[in-house]
Amino acid sequence: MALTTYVEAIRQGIWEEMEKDERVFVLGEDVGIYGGAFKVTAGMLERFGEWRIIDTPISESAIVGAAIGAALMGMRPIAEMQFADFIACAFDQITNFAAKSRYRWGAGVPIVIRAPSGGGVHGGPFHSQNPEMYFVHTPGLKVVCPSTAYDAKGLIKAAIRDPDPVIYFEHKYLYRRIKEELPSDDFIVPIGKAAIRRHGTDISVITYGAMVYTALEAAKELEKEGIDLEVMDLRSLLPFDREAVLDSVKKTNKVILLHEDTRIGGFAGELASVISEEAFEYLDGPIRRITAPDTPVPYSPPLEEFFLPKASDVVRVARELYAY
Amino acid sequence: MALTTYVEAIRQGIWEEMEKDERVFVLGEDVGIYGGAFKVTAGMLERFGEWRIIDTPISESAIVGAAIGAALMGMRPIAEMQFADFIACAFDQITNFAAKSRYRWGAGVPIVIRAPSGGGVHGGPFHSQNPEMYFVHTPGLKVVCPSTAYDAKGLIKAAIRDPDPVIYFEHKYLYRRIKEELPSDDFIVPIGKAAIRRHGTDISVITYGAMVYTALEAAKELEKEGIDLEVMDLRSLLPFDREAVLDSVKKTNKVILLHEDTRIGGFAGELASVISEEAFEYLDGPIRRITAPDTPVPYSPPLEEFFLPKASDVVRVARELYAY
Amino acid sequence: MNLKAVNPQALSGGTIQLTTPPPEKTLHSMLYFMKLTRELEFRIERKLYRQGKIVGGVYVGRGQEAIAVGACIDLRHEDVVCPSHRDMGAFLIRGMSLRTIFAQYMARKTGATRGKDGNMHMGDLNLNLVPFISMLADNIPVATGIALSFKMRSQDRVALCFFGDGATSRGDFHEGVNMAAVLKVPVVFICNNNQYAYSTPLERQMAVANVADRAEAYGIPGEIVDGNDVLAVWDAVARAIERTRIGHGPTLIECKTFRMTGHSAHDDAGYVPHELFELWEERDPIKRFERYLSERGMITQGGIEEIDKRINREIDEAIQIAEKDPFPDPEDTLKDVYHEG
Amino acid sequence: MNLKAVNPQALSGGTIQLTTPPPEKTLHSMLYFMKLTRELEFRIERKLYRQGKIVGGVYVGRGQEAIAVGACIDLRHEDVVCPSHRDMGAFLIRGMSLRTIFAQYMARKTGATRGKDGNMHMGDLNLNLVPFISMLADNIPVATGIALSFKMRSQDRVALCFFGDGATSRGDFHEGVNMAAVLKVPVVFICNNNQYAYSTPLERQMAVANVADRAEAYGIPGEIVDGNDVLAVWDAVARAIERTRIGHGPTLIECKTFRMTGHSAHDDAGYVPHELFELWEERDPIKRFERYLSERGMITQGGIEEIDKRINREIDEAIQIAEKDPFPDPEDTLKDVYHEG
Ligand SMILES: Cc1ncc(C[n+]2csc(CCOP(=O)(O)OP(=O)(O)O)c2C)c(N)n1
Ligand SMILES: Cc1ncc(C[n+]2csc(CCOP(=O)(O)OP(=O)(O)O)c2C)c(N)n1
Ligand SMILES: [Mg+2]
Ligand SMILES: [Mg+2]
Repeated sequence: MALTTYVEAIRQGIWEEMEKDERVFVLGEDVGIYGGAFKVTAGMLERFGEWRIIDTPISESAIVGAAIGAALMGMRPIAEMQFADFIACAFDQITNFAAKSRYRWGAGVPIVIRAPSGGGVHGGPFHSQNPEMYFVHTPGLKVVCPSTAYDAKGLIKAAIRDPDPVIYFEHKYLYRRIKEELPSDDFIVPIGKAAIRRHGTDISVITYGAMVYTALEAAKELEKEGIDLEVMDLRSLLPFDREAVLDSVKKTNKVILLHEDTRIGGFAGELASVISEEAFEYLDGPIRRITAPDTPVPYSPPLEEFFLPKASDVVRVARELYAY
Repeated sequence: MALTTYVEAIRQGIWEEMEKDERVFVLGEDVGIYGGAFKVTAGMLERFGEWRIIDTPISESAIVGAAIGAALMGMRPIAEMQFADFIACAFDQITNFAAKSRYRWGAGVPIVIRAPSGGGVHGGPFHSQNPEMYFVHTPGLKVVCPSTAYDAKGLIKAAIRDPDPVIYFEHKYLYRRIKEELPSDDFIVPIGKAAIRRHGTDISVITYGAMVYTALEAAKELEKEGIDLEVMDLRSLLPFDREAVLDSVKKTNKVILLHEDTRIGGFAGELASVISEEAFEYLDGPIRRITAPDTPVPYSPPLEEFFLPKASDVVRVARELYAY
Repeated sequence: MNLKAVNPQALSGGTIQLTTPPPEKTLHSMLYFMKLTRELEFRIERKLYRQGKIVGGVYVGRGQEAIAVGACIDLRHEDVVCPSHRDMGAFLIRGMSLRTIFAQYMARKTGATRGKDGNMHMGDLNLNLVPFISMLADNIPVATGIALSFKMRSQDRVALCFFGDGATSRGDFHEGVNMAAVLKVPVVFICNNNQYAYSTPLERQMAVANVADRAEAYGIPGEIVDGNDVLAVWDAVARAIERTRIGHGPTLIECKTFRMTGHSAHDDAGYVPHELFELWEERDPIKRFERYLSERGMITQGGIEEIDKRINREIDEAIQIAEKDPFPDPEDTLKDVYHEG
Repeated sequence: MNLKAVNPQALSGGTIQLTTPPPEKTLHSMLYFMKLTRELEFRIERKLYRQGKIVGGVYVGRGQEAIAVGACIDLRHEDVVCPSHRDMGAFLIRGMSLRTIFAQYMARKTGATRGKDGNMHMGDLNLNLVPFISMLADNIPVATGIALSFKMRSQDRVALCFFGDGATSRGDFHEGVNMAAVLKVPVVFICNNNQYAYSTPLERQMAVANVADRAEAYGIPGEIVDGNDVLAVWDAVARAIERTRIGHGPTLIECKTFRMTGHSAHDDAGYVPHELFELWEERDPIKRFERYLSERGMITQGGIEEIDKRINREIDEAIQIAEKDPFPDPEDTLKDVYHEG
């Protein structure tokens, strides 16, 4: 069977939901005739017409605002940010209107905001951001970060069907690098469930997005030395799979928290808090974070290389922790 | 000598810096003829004229953008958000333009953004927010949260003189409730330095903003039972006083992290991570968080009362931790 | 302060002559809702607030009642209204009950937001009433999206979106109106230009004389009406709705009016030249409309008094009930952040 | 696709007759900088990029060279320029060296951002050149603030701010231009209307025919010029600067032009009707200006060739140096997030 790339998996997921549910539509910049900057909506204009694949002006705030309005009227909009970085321009509508609507007056806002995020492509400070924490810190939103083609498809479908606003971070670096065979039936990946990508007994590495592969690479390396990593892919950050995290930590008693996002106020902090609160007695060593440093994402290859967490960082920290 | 309120302390700080430095000016909505929604700039229009106290249209993004432009030309702008909640409308300019400017091309952006924040005044979801973490998670910014009149004055002055963009969260609940005698000389409170508000030996409560008083109230209560809290007021969140936090934890070996902001992705997570990483061996119990729940700030008094962390919460958790 | 720009004499001057005025029943409804708005807000601002029974701030639309009433009175149920903070008439006409409104202002569980949100942030999907949030102009792109959903489903529905002059300075005004114009969706934008945004007079908000001038930038019609003339508002909105129903896209209607209060209950409006209040008092929309009706023999002094009595009775009853309504349970704080399946 | 709206024949048609054209020296400078822009971008897009030497995306302004050059050529040193992503001429005229620019595109330590940021995000306070960020239109409020700082200090300086047609849909365009108009600060807004924003044609961006129509909403003059005529641009900008220097506030100048490439180096512009490229090729700003100069005896074919030679030499040299320039040190990643005292 054919292999499906991560980016194609997103496209398939949207396509299938649009076929099944007339309420689903897409709006954003260059999503129509161009098929989206990353071709996620390629071919959809022809299939679904210009009122379901809507090219908008360059107005991120109005794209999200309009999605909210349509959602309140029973539609299921998917709003595309051309790059996740530009989600900053829609921050107010997302965090104040969409996130708080159900709480205020009982009216849910079932929108999906797709945001191509992440570094590794020499995009510089404005085409490489990982803005997930701004939304993870906003009650009322859901936040997902798929790392595999299967999850990319299953989570976009789950997000579209979800009754609440979901921010869907798709990692640009994975778009065409990750492929797998996908089942042909209609499947979803439930929001809020983690996946263990490698079972291990010595140290839990809890991560998400492109860093899953960094962790796996490190695990392979460490295997040779007899250090057995467990690699957990959170998949969803809000809500996140508390139980899976705690189970893993209780099993391995040592934990590395890994993300591509910057450190201060990153998701690792949240995890560290939860683990310390609820599994303190199980810990046999400090909770260690591996993250990007607290800088914008630099552009030049040697800088970006330095910026992004690497398998060698995981290897180094795992060794230290193993020896603790 | 006369007592100075928290709000008056801010006003004095701005006034003094404006007297001393012609580059300092204020822009925002209703800051001129009206003297600001909370009267922080009262009387300044008369003293400094309409080109140093500038009433702007309702354009938060342009207020910050204009402040950035003026700062690049050597000015020292103070931009007022009428309520901290509306800072969401300027999020892009703050996090993308101001925060990253020095990194990108070496041009610092010495602006201060004042943001009246916090609950307890029945303002509801859009007049009570604590948006500090959105900015703490943005490298290139500084974030301060004074809790006393002395700090309010000292930190606004430090912020104005700082070469980098500073988000200054002033807690509305404290405006007129907090008073103290202030020295008459020119003083600043350095950004990045915590203060111990109560020395204690049993448990460190690390907090900031209005919650400092909640912690102190709890400490008084617990004193009667022989539980001796140390109360640390961080004052600055970015950068925060890592050393002071670790010193306190190493002394007491038990820690409560307290904030008015919501839980997931709140500052307590960051602190928990740092403490676990760097003082793990000193911990005699789990790191406990006391925060608002993960909801918008509700409006009705019984709801808001439920939402805000209370001294009784601190008392309860401290007792548990003491007994651990 | 440019007095000329806000001189009400520069407006249409008295009530306009309509080719086909609305039926008498509608005229009576208009009077009722304008008076109901006035008395309701009077009770909130001058009675309950001063008695300490209102929770949070209070913003009223005294002197501006004709706008929401003229705009909403003839809407169909399936049309959608997105009001702002001086449009109480919109809530009333849509069917929000007095008890719900009082309960809302007193932060009770029976209020429109069950105590979750404050004052005019009231909405109800069953009433096709979408509440605004505090961030001014945020409701504009949302209204555009509401109208977009009508167009994409070929539904014969329109959206009405309200905001103030100050809100038009926000980026979301621009993005929302522009997108609506480009997509030609069925929405009518109604600006109450009450000459002030908090303490900021119009000329510090924009360098054009009329908010309607902004319409030029979007390729949509901009119309100026006397916002203190309920029939002028009614007429302009009716025409704009007609236009948009048949696919011609949005209109921006500017209703010239004046805020006959401070910005909120705690603001004495010391920055407003006193003569402006006097000037505009003469053009009070309710008194003018009463005159219009009585000159045409459509209402008597007795009829007016009867309406007042009815309104007072309805309000008294609603307050009585609302005052006994319970506050929400503290644990409600945790509810409804997400769908509870 | 509305061909009429973008038909270059509808523009001024040939070069305009100026009452006082710039001195010959300036004219030669204009030609030099337009040609330098063209060749520089050619090298980046068609040579270095294809050789894999450029890091990240590439956006060029082929066919649009007259705009930045006409607008910036006569600026004083103390004036400030805020360019956008198709204004290479602005960087060159301000004094950014070729070597710095090539180093920037090859992500070297000697680039304008020392490898921290990419492509045209170049700035230098010593050159009074403030770089834009990717978020379109964000530079507009910033330019307003720059101009505000001039006004509040009574400095005789102006700011020039550049952006595309698509950027005018963003809220920051509205907020920034409106604030500049209200405060009457010395800034000139220059829109390159190249008819497209990425794949989005103008009529999906706005429901007005001209970007200049947007000026009406702010009470400032809006002027349409033939953006492929460097003298027309020069003339309009000179007048706007004059106006703003004496306190009359901002102007919005729309330069009608066409993007003679895809959006970026990886876009083949398949969505652009081919005839449009042909139409606009005829109005190539460089060829037209060469014609203008030679018709007036101000330049010979030999003179043109000499300029080309000089440009090629300068560029070759700069590339040679830049290619040998070092990449930044990895540890530089951590520097300059904050002031390092
Ligand atoms: C984005 C934003 N900024 C500031 C405020 C604070 N604020 C509330 S009402 C108001 C004035 C609004 O003026 P206008 O739009 O003219 O409406 P009016 O009150 O005059 O009806 C301001 C500044 C806000 N609610 N939202
Ligand atoms: C806020 C924002 N949204 C989207 C983008 C992605 N983007 C980059 S350039 C571009 C098109 C810009 O069009 P225009 O303003 O007309 O400038 P042009 O490229 O035509 O010169 C888009 C959509 C961006 N950079 N910023
Ligand atoms: Mg107003
Ligand atoms: Mg363009």
